[in-house]
Amino acid sequence: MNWTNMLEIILNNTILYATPLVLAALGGVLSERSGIVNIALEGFMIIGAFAAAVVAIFAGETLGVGRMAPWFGLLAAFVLGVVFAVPHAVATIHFRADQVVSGVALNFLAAGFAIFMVKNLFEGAAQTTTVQFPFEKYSIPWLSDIPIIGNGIFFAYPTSYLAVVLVLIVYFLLFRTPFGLRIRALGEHPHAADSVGIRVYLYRYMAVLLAGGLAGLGGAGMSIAVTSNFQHNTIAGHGFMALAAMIFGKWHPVGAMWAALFFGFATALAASGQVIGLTNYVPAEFLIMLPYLLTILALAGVVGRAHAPSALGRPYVKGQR
Amino acid sequence: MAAVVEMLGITKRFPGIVANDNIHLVVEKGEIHALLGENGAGKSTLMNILFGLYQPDEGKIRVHGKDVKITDPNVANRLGIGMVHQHFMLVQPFTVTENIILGSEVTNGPLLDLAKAEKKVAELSKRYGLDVDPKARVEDISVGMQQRVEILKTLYRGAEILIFDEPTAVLTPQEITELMQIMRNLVKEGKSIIFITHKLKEIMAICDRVTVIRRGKYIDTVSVKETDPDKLANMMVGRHVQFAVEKEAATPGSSVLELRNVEANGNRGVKALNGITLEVRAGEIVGIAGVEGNGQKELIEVITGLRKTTSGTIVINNQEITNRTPREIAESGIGHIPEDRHKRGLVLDYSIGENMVLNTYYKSPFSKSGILQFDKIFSHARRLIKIFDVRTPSEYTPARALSGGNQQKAIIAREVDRDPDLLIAAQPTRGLDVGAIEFIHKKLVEQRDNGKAVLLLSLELDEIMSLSDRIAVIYEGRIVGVVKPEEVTEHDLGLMMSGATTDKGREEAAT
Amino acid sequence: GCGGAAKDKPAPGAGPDQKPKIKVAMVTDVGGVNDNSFNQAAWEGMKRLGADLKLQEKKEYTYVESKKKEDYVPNLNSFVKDKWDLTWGIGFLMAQDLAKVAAENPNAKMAIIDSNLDGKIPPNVTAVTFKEEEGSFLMGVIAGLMTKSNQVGFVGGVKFPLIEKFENGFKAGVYAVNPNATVKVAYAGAFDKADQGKILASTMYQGGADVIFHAAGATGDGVFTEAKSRGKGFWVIGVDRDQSSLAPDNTLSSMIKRVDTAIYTVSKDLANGIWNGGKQVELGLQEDGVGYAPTTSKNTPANVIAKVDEFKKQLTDGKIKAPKTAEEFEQFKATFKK
Amino acid sequence: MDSRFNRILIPLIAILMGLLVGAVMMMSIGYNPIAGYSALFGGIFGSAYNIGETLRSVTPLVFTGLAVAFAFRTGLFNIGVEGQFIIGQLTAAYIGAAWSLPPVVHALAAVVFAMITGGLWAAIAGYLKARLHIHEVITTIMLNYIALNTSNFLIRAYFHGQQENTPPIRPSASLDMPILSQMFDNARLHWGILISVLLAAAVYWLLFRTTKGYELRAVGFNSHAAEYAGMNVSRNIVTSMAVSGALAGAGGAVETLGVYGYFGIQGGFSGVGFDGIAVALIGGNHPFGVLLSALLFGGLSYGSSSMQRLEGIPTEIIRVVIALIILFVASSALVQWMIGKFRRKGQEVGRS
Ligand SMILES: Nc1ncnc2c1ncn2[C@@H]1O[C@H](COP(=O)(O)OP(=O)(O)OP(=O)(O)O)[C@@H](O)[C@H]1O
Ligand SMILES: Nc1ncnc2c1ncn2[C@@H]1O[C@H](COP(=O)(O)OP(=O)(O)OP(=O)(O)O)[C@@H](O)[C@H]1O
Ligand SMILES: [Mg+2]
Ligand SMILES: [Mg+2]
Repeated sequence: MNWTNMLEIILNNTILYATPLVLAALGGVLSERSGIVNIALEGFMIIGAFAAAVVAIFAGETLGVGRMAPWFGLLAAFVLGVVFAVPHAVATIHFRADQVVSGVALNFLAAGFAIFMVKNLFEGAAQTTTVQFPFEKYSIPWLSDIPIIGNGIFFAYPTSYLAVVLVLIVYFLLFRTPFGLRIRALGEHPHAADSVGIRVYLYRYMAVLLAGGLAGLGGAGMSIAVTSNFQHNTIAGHGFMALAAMIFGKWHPVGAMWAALFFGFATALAASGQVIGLTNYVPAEFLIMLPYLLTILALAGVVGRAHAPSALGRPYVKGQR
Repeated sequence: MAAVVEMLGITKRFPGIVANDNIHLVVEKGEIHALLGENGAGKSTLMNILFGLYQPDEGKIRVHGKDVKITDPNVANRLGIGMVHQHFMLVQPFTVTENIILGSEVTNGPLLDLAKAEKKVAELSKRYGLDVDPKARVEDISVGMQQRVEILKTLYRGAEILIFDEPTAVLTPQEITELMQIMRNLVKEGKSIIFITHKLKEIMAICDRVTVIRRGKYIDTVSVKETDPDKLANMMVGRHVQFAVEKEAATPGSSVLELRNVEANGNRGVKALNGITLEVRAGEIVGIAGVEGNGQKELIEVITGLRKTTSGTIVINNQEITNRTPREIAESGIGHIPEDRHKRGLVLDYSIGENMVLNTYYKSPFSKSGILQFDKIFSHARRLIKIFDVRTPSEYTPARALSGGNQQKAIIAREVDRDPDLLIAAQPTRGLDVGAIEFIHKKLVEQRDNGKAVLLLSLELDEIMSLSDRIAVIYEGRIVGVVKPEEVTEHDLGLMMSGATTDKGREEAAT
Repeated sequence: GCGGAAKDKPAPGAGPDQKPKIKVAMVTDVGGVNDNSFNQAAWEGMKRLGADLKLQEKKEYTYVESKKKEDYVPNLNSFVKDKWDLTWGIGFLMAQDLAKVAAENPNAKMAIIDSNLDGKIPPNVTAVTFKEEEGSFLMGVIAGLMTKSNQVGFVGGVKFPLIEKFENGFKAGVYAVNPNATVKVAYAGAFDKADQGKILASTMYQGGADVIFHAAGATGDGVFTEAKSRGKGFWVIGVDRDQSSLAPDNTLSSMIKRVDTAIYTVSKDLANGIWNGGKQVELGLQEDGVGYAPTTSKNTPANVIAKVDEFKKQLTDGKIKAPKTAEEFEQFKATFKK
Repeated sequence: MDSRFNRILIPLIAILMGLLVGAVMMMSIGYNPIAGYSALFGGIFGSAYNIGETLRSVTPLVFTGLAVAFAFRTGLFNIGVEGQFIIGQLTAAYIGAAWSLPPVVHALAAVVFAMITGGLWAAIAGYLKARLHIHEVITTIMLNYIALNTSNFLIRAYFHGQQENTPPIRPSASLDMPILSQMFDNARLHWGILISVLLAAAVYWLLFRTTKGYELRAVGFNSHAAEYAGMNVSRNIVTSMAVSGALAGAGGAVETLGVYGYFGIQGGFSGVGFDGIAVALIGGNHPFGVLLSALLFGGLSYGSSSMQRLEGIPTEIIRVVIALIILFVASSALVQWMIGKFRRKGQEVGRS
C-alpha cells in the first residue's frame, strides 16, 4: 500500500484505539486527583459499554429514533457509570474501605451484573444483538480536506471529538476553577482542605461519581463505535490500559490523552506491520506485543518521575494524621 | 476589657486517656495569651476543640460572651477564629496564593481569578508586614515563609482571634523575632492571640497572660508581669527545672570526624556545600551555627552517607568513609538524630519497640541468623522507654500514636543508647517542653563526658551557646569561622551567620 | 452403563412404538452457550435432537457452561458421574481433559467437537472434526473471484494449527481462481478483541484489500463493523455460522461448520443403538459438515456461486486437496494447475 | 479481644449479606434461591469429588493471592501476577517435558525453576521502579501482555506437541497424588495444595519473623526512614517483586504439573492473577487470611457452575455475590456500625 494511505490509516486507528482509553483515563484523573484510587475503571467501562449498547439498540429498534440512537446510548452510559460509582464512593469515602479492594470488587460487580442483565434482556444470549445504528465516522468540513491528516485525524467517530472536548473541559475544571482547586487540595492534603472548611466527603463524592460517568463514556466508545454490540469481552483490559495511561500521563488530563494516543499509535503501527507482511521477518506475536514493549521503553526514556497525589489511597479521618 | 473567648470546664477524652480534664481558658480582647504545658499536656487538643476540629465531651465555649457550638472549622471561621496549626495545613504543590484562597476563592464568573487573588494577598501581606511571594510554590519556600502563609490564611478569612500552635518550634531565631513583631502588629490591629510555645523567654517577651496545664489538668492563669520562667517551669512540670546546662570544660581527645574540602550539590542540583573543612574530636561538643538553608542539612547528609559528595574526603576514626553506604558509615561508629522525625526518624506504622531497633535490627541480639528475636527487641524497648521517660501506652503502640514530643524522645533514646563514637544531633529539642529539653541536654553532655564526640546542629542560638565547646559557623556551604562560646556574644555570632565578615568577598565575586 | 462399543442396544425406555429415549449433555468451552458461534450451534443441534425425540430439557438434554479452562474436567464429570448416556465436549480446548475423563470412566460414552485427540481416541469416545480447510477453500474461491483490487485479507484469532487450517485453505482457494491476487494475513492474538479486529480490517481495506475472511471469534466482529461503516464494496466473509446479519450489505458468505448436524446425528445414532466409539468422524464438504451459508446468494453473483460449487465437487471427488498447513499450501501451489 | 471477635464476625456477616443480595437477584428473575444455593453448596461440598475439585480450584488462587499480598505488604502493587503465572506454567511445562530426572526431583526442579523465572520476570518491574522510578502498576500490566505473547510464540515456534499445546510432561514431573485423588473420586488433587500451604507459612515467616521481612516492610512503609536506617531501598524493591513473582511462578508450575500436565497457546488471560488481587485483599494481605479467602473465593466460583447446571441460574450471580462480599468486607466500618446498632438494640432489650 502507498505510504500516504498507510499514514492516514495509522493516524486514524491511533485515534480509534485511544478514544475509549482517553475518556476512561479522564475519569481516573478526576478521581485520583481527589485522593481516591480508581482501579474500577475497567468495571465502569464495562457498565458503560453495556448501557450504551442496550439503550442504543432499544432506542434504534423500539423508539425508532434512528441515527439519534447512539446518542441515547452515550447518555445512558454516563448515567449508569455514575450510578455504579456510588458504591465505590460510599465504601471508600464513608466507610473508609481500602480503595483498591473496593475497586476490585466493582470490577467483579460490573462484569457480573452486565452479563446477568444481558442474559435477562436478550433471552439468555451472552451478548446483545448488533447495534443497528452505531456511531458513524464524521469528517470535519475543510479540515478533512488537508492531505493525510485530513483523513487521518479529522475523519473520526463523534466519541473521539467528544473525548478531545472533555479533555479540555476536565483540564479547565481541574486547573482553572475553584472546584478543581478544591479537588486537587483533597488529593494532596485533605486535612488542610478540611481546616479551611471544604466539605471533604462532598467533593470526593463528586469526583468519584464523575469518574464513573466518564469511564462509562469510555465503555460506550467501545460498544457503540467500535464493536457494535456488547458481550463479556467487549471490555478486555481496556480499563487497566486507561489506568496506565493516567499514570503515564502523570495524573494530568492532557498528559493522559497523549499517553492513550501513544498506546493507540503503537497498536496501529503493529497492525500495519502485520498487514504489510512484516510477519515474514518478525513473528506475529512480537508485533502483537509491540505496543506494550514500546510503552515500557517510552517510560524508561521519560525523564522526571510521575508522582501520585500525596494523599492518594488514604481514607480521610478527621483529627488524625 | 471584655473576654473574647471563654472555654469553661472543657473535658476531652481519647481512647485510653483524658487529653483535657475540666480546663478553663479565658482570653481577653487585644491580649496575647500563652498556653503552656508539657508535651502531651493537651494544648493542641484544646485548641483543636476551639477551632472545631474536635468536639468537647464536657464544658462550654463562649465567644464575645455568646454561647457557641463550634461544630467544624467553618463555624470557627465565621466566629472569627483562625488557627495556625502546629503541623502546617498547606498544600505543598500549590502556590502561596492558591493556599491562601483555598475554600473561599476569588472568582471571575465560573473561573478562578488568580491575578486578582495575588493582588489581594500582596495587599494583606503589606498591611501586616508578612513578607511572602504570592506566586511561589509552598514546597519551594522556607518554613518561616510557610508560617507567614498560614497566618495570612487566617487573616484572609478575617480572623479576629488567632491561635498559634507552637509556631516558633520550627523557626530560625531571625524568623522568631520577625514573628514576634508580626504578633505585636496584629494585636495593634485589635486581634487577640492564643500562643502555644515551650519557650518561656518568648512568653516573657510578648505575652500578657499565661494559662498553664499539666497532664490535661488546668493549673492556673497568671499575668506575665507577676511571674518568671522558674515559676512557670515549676507550674508546668511540677518540679524545679534546671535551665543552665552544667558542664565542666571539655578535654578533647583524638580526632573522630574530619572533613576536608567537602563539596556536594543540593536537591536542585546547585552547589550546597563548597569546601567544608571541619574537625570534631573525642570528648567535645561541636555546634554548627547558621541560618537555615546554608548547607546544614546537606552537611549532615554527606557525613551520614545519605548524599554523595562531589569532591573532598570524610574521615571517621582515621578511616575514610567518603560516599560509603549509610550502613557502612553507621557501623563505623556514627549515631544520627535526624532533623525530620516523621520523614527519616521513624516508621510510623511500626511499633515503638520495632522503631527502637531501626538501625540495629539485623545485629545480635535482636537478630539471630536472620531471625528477629522479638523478646529481646521489646525488652530492649521497655528499658529505653523507662530510662528516657517516653510517654507511651506500651512498647507495642504504633509510633504514629505518640505525641511528636515523645516520638522525638524515642529517637534520641535509640541513638544515644547505641553509644556511638560520634553522635550527630540535628534539632534534638525542637518542639519539646523544658523538662524534656533539660533531660536531653544532660544526655548529650553525658555522651561528651564519656569521651564521645557530639556534632550538634540547632537553630536555637542559646542551645548552641550553652551546649557547645566549640562553635562552627556555616554560611553558604562554607565554615566561615570556628569560635569558643565563652569568647563570643550571640550578637557577634548572628553577624557571622549572616555572612557579614565575607560581604566584601561576595561583592567582588559578583562583579 | 453397559460397555461394548458398536453393538449397543437402544438406550433404556425405548420401545417399538415410542421414540427412543436418551440422556445427552454438552459442556461448552469458555465462550458460553450463546457465543454466536459453535457453542451456540452445538446447543441448536441438541435442541433439535430434543424436539425430535421429545426429550425433556434439563432432565434429558442439557448443557453446562465453562467459565475457565479448569472447569472442563469437573463439568464433564458432572454428567459422566451421574451416568448420562452421552456427554459432549464442545471445542478443541477441552481435548486433553475429555480424554482424561474418558479414560477414568471407560463405561461412559463421550464425544468431542473439533479434535481428534491427537489420534489416540479411547473406545468410549467419538471425535468429530471438520475439514475447515475445505470450507475455507470455497471462501477463498469467492474472495478470489470477487476481489477487484486483487488484494484480499485474512484475519485470524490466535496463530495456531486449527486457525492455520482456515488460513491455508483460504489462500489455496484464492490461488486456485486468481493466482495473481495477494492475500494479506494478520493475527489479533486474541479471539475476544473486536477493536483489534477492526484495526486490522481497516488497515487491510485502506491498503487496498476489498474482501476479508476472518477466523477470529469475537475479534471478527470488528471486521464486520469496519466493513459496515465503510459501506458498499468492502466485503467480509464470516465463519462458523451464517454471520451476514452482522453486516447484511457487506457479507459475501460465511464458512459454516455444521456442529449442530454433528451433535444431532451422532447423538441420534446412539439413541438408535449405533455408536462408533474410538473413531474419528471427519466431516467435510462430502458430509455437509462444512459449507457456505445460504445467504451467500444475497451479495454473491450466481456465476461465482456456480464456480464455488464446481470446486466443491472437485474437493469432494478428491480431485484437489485443500491444504491445512503452510507446507501443504506450498505443495498445493506447486502441483495445482488450471 | 473485641477486635479479634470482629475480625471473625465481620467477614461472616459480609458473606451473609452478599448471599442475601444474591438471593434477591435470583428471586427477581424468578429462580428459587433455596434451590439455587443448595445447588451451589452441593456443588462445593456435595460429593467427595466436588470437595476435591473445590480444593483443586482453590489452589492456584492461594499462590496468586500470596503473590499479590506479599507485594502489598512491601508497598508494591503487583498487577503482573497474571503474567508471572504464565511464565511459571511455561517453564514447568518445558522442564517437565524436556528434562529427564528421577521422579520427585524432577517435579521439584520444575517448580523451583518456575519460581526463578517467575521471579526474574517480576524483578524486571522491580528494577524499572527502583532504578528509573517507573510506576510498577504500568510495567506489570504491560508485562502481562508481553508474557502472554512471548509464551505463545515460544510454544508455537519451538515447543509445541500436537496442535496448540506443549508436549505432555513426563510422569516423573507430575505432581499428581493418586492416593488422594482416589479418596476424592478422581478429583484432580495434587501436591500443589500442600506446597501452597507451606508457602503461605513461609511467607508469614519471611514477612513477620525474619530480618529481611522487617526490612522489606520498612521500605514499603517509609523508604526515607529505611534509607536512613541503612537499608538498600532499591535492592529491597527488586527483591520483593522477585519474591512476589516467584510465588506466582510456583502457582503456574503446580497448575501445569498437577492439573493439566501440559501448557498451551493462550487466546487470553485466565484471570487467575486478577482474582489473586481480590483474594489477597479479602484476606487482609495476610498469608493465612489469603488461605481462607482463597477457599471462599474458589469455592463460590467453582460451585456456581452446578448452580447453572442444575437450576439454570446464570453464574454471573455468583460473580456479583463475590463482588458484594469483597465490598462488605472492605467496608468493615459499615458492618461494624451495623453490629454496633444490633448490640445496642440487644442491650436496650436486655435493660427493659
Ligand atoms: N486524635 C487523638 N487520638 C488519640 N489520642 C489523642 C488524639 N489527640 C490527642 N491525643 C492524646 O491527648 C494528649 C494530648 O495531646 P496534645 O496534642 O493536646 O498534647 P500537646 O499539649 O499538644 O503536646 P505537645 O506539647 O507535644 O504539642 C496526648 O497524650 C495524645 O496522646
Ligand atoms: N492517630 C492517632 N492516634 C493517637 N494519637 C494521635 C493520633 N494522631 C495524633 N495523635 C495525638 O495528637 C496529638 C497532637 O498531635 P501533634 O503532632 O500535635 O503532637 P505534638 O506533640 O503536638 O507534636 P510535636 O511534639 O511535634 O509538637 C499528639 O499528642 C498525638 O499523640
Ligand atoms: Mg501540640
Ligand atoms: Mg508539640
